[in-house]
Amino acid sequence: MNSGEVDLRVSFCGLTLNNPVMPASGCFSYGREMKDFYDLNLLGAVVVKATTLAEREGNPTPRVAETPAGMLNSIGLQNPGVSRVVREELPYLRRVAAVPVIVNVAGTMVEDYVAVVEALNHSADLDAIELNISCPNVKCGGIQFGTDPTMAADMVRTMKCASRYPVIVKLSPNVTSIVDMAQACEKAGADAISLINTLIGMQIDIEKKRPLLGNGIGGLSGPAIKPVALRMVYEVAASVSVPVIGIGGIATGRDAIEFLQAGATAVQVGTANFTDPYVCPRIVDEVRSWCALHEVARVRDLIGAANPRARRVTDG
Amino acid sequence: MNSGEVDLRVSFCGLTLNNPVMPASGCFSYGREMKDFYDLNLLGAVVVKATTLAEREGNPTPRVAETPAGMLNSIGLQNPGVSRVVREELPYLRRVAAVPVIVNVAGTMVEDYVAVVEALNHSADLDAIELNISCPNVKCGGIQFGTDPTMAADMVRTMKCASRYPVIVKLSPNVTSIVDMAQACEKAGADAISLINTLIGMQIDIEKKRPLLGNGIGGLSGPAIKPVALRMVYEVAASVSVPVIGIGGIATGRDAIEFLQAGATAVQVGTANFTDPYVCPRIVDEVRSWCALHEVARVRDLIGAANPRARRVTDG
Amino acid sequence: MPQTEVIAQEAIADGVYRMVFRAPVDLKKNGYAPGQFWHIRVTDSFDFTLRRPLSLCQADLDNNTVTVVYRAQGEGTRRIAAKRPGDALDVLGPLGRGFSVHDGDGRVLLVGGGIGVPPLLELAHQLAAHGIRALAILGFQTASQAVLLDDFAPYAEVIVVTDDGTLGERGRVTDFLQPERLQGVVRYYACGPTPMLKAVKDVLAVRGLPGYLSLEERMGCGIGLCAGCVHKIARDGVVRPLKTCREGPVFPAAEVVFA
Amino acid sequence: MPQTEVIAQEAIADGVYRMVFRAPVDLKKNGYAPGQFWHIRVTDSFDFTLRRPLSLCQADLDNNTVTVVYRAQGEGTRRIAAKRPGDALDVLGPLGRGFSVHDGDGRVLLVGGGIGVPPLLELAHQLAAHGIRALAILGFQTASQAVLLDDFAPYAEVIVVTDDGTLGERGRVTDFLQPERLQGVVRYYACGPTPMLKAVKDVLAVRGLPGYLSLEERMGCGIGLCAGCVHKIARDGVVRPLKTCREGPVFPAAEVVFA
Ligand SMILES: Cc1cc2nc3c(=O)[nH]c(=O)nc-3n(C[C@H](O)[C@H](O)[C@H](O)COP(=O)(O)OP(=O)(O)OC[C@H]3O[C@@H](n4cnc5c(N)ncnc54)[C@H](O)[C@@H]3O)c2cc1C
Ligand SMILES: Cc1cc2nc3c(=O)[nH]c(=O)nc-3n(C[C@H](O)[C@H](O)[C@H](O)COP(=O)(O)OP(=O)(O)OC[C@H]3O[C@@H](n4cnc5c(N)ncnc54)[C@H](O)[C@@H]3O)c2cc1C
Ligand SMILES: Cc1cc2nc3c(=O)[nH]c(=O)nc-3n(C[C@H](O)[C@H](O)[C@H](O)COP(=O)(O)O)c2cc1C
Ligand SMILES: Cc1cc2nc3c(=O)[nH]c(=O)nc-3n(C[C@H](O)[C@H](O)[C@H](O)COP(=O)(O)O)c2cc1C
Ligand code: FES
Ligand code: FES
Repeated sequence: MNSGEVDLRVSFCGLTLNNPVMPASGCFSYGREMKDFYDLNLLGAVVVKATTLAEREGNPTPRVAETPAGMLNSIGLQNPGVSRVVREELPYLRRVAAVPVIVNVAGTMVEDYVAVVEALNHSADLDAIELNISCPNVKCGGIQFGTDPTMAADMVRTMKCASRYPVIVKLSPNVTSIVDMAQACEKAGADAISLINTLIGMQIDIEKKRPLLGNGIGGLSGPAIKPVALRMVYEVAASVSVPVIGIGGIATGRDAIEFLQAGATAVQVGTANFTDPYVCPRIVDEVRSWCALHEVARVRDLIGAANPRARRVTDG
Repeated sequence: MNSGEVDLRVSFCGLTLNNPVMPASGCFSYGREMKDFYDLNLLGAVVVKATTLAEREGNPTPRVAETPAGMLNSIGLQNPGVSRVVREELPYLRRVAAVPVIVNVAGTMVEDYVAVVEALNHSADLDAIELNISCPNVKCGGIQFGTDPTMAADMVRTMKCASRYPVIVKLSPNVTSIVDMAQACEKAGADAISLINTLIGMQIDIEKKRPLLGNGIGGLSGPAIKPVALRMVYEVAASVSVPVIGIGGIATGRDAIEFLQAGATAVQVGTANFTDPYVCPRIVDEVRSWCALHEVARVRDLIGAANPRARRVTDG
Repeated sequence: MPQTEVIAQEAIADGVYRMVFRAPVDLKKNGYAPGQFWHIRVTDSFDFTLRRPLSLCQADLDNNTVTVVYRAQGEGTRRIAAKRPGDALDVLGPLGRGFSVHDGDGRVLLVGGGIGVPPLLELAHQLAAHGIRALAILGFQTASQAVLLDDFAPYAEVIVVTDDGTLGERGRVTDFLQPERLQGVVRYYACGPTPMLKAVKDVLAVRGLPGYLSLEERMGCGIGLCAGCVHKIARDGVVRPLKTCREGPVFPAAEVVFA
Repeated sequence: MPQTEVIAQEAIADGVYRMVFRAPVDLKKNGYAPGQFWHIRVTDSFDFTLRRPLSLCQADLDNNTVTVVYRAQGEGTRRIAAKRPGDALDVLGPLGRGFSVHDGDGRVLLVGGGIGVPPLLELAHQLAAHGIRALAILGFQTASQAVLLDDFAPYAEVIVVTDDGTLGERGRVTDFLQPERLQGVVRYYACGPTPMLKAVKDVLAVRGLPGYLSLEERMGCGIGLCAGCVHKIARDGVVRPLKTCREGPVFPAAEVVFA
């Protein structure tokens, strides 16, 4: 098969993506920088940095550390606040990229989340929200919602009422049962589930005898966590009927195909953008070539191929 | 300081170790193979493979897979059963190594664990048991004990009654709150806490469109998980008063020192033995040199040095 | 000490390399057997957690060097293939139990499939040294994958088989196990993919021919620590998963239980 | 395209290397400034997730090559130091905002500490090209760590300072900022460890001297994606954590807020 013949489109939440690859929240800023590296229309969609109601300064530095095949971050949701995002960032992104835009939403209390979503309702420059109930880097922050199925469900219900855009719920892996979390969110009306956010980790500066990150703990991401992410995607895809978006350690086309076969309808790429800013379009190319070589005419036929219990979810 | 002057001894559960480094359960078999590589007396202690009541065949192959800076295993507790372990393995190990021996105990139901411990009571060839309530590779197995604080506590209480040896409880990282687990075990009488066992993970063979491991899922170990392990050790050391043994991704002296500074009284080394069979004595040497260079006269002075809330636990 | 060094490295077929390294032990003193393997560390960091098992293909006692022939398929073997003469190499071995040569055998059969062919070369060499005649049926997918044919020639009568007929006979090795070809053969030795081993065992068991199979299981440690590499073996009346890295990789065919 | 290649690599002091590589862009067309940095990928796999930022030390427009001088301290820089001429190198850059040269300045001060010295070399060169005289106070821990002194000589009056007095003056760079030395100096440029930058800023702020500081924060992406590298900057009446990889690493000293 010629690689030009492969149909890479996937769809979820009423959105159709030209391909299943998008940058993950917090690893792409708002697109201003990446557009100097490649045409953003090569992406399936774009997920922007977590947006909170008010501007946030984030955590003290150091905020990043390298770990074996991974990294820790403790950015702590630094962002300009939703009104500047709506005014300055989203319109700009719309101008430079004609692909779906997903806004990651974060906060401390339910009311914060509602206020952010209401502000986003007034913008036409996005296509879905991704509810971040899983950031490990905010002290009394969203993390509780992300570890308790009942709280998560309440939050999702409230968000579904508040938002005029589809609601993707992004899960934390730092739980005993990811399936309980996913099912609670689905029942509460989530339009899709994305996972995983970072694992909580730490590094110690043994010369200074203290944690290396300014915040003490941070979120672990990168290839190191891929096996954990893949297992969770596999389990969740087998337990919910809404589309699942796979995230965690994806750096190559083969990685992306693993997640699709596990049951993900699309994938997000985070840390790998830091290692190689060109990684997203390269993954698209690699997926396309693999499909051509293996005579897979439509990438959506791969969804759940290795997961018999998974519903092969794609709107198309 | 001369490195010969560094006092490497640590103690817990009434045992004194010549140094804080021991191989982790399942990564050292029963010592027969390793003694061809180095003198086992160079180790602080030895932890042997999980022992169950009856002989176990384990899971179908493939049972191991490599992941970025880590590996997955789904051995599934293959072992010859406690009676052969007591008859053939432990006496042999005692003969070749004059260091404390810790037997990892596993099972499916509480009664199994009790029976194993009772069989071990009749042996003089061990010094402590490590209660494995955290193996992800046995289907209806110990894992439930490892994710529910109440069940874990019941199990620990029963074991403490049954065992004439000190009981170290080994925790699973696949939980929402590792601190809840550790505190429940401490309250129930655990003499020490060791952590972490493996994270649950998966890899997919995209050509065959199915999970690579025969068992589907497996346990993730190796340097990849070090940040997660270190964070959990840090949190647990700050929340319990019993000694903590750090495990997860340790491969160098610097890694071991990170865990000591986080609050671990000793460390276990698993996967790194596969990469380099000489790793344990090398870590001992590296810890010794680092201490000498940094004028640390007693390695136990490092315990908890980076964790102000940790009790610096060592019997000595 | 496992630290040794690469002496030579060359591509000998499409994606297939021959690497010579200094043996990490004194081969003469230590001894070794065909079918044993070397466990090779990929890099000197701990990023590649698992070593790669590669079989002994040739041993040079005069120079105390070893040859392995391997396919660079995944990330690890590709890194090994990138090593150059003079580069350090961390090798454990020789490990496991290899093929036994039985003095007094008249004629034996070697069956190799793909990258299972190289381990049979040292065996062919030792058989010849013991005055045992060997028929080697060597199968490859296609001509560009065929390796070591000239090396076998001095020690064995060789039948080459390719799936697509681009070299030698067309077919599978098992198509060439007819009784007339195996006249006088008293034993066989096989190395290759599991389906081939199973087929060879099935065909030759019917004839009552004893033999050895070299099994290929994914290995964790390679030295008996992890129980990752087991295969079901029927021995002394019980079937048990035995560690192929210690008790194998070569087993008497009659003992090997296939699912 | 970021893929380029190493031209030269040599150790120039204890653990300190000078690496020359082909610029990943046309330096003449693209432009560049002293104080900008290159973001270098450690290996071609994703095991090292983060690149390493190294400052421009010298640019050779004729050959379109770049020199960086760096200390191989951790695992990543040690791997970079192991690269040999001809090896591929994945480099992003030149990145960030560098030092501004102000035409019309008469005499300026350069303050460098340790591995903060190299980035000042290209600056010294450009200052000289603009006819601006420079006094360079270059501090090192000890003689064996001192680098590039001969390279500075054509462009600046150099005072060398070592902590232990094994070379030049004994002491810290801040011990040599007396008014009599700084006669005619209208601006300063500093690069080095954070405590040094803070001390230099404190001393020279008192004299009302404007200057630039090159900050060193741990970086994730190096290109503005992650907000990992921020430092508090007072600008337009507000203090905000700005990305040092995009808005810096060089900032007007007056804007830099130290904790
Ligand atoms: C006893 C023994 C002897 C062998 N001898 C040879 C030989 O002489 N020449 C040769 O080309 N190959 C040989 N193999 C197979 C060889 O070990 C694998 O091809 C190699 O390990 C694959 O590594 P990779 O980095 O290319 O693949 P990766 O996919 O990166 O490997 C990932 C993991 O899977 C394991 N793995 C992948 N494929 C295999 C396989 N087919 N068999 C066993 N483990 C695998 C690797 O060892 C590693 O642990 C032998 C295998 C065994 C068990
Ligand atoms: C803008 C900028 C320019 C620099 N220019 C130079 C230069 O010209 N010469 C030079 O020797 N050094 C320079 N440094 C410092 C250099 O980047 C670090 O020494 C190097 O990244 C350390 O990597 P490693 O592999 O040795 O250490 P590791 O400990 O393996 O690094 C782990 C992680 O920590 C980061 N890190 C560790 N130490 C530092 C540090 N001191 N500063 C920033 N990040 C660090 C690494 O980048 C990596 O992300 C510069 C730093 C910055 C921010
Ligand atoms: C620097 C950094 C910042 C991040 N910021 C956010 C964020 O704002 N919101 C969010 O939901 N996830 C955030 N994440 C998590 C990623 O979106 C992603 O879920 C995680 O990193 C795992 O994917 P990866 O392994 O591909 O990086 C961040 C990750 C990193 C590394
Ligand atoms: C092959 C293998 C077998 C293991 N078997 C056991 C076991 O029997 N009992 C147990 O408690 N942990 C077992 N573990 C877990 C290790 O003891 C250790 O907790 C884990 O691997 C993390 O440490 P590491 O990263 O140093 O490997 C096993 C790990 C591996 C890799
Ligand atoms: S590979 Fe570990 S026991 Fe065989
Ligand atoms: S390093 Fe990522 S924003 Fe500066």
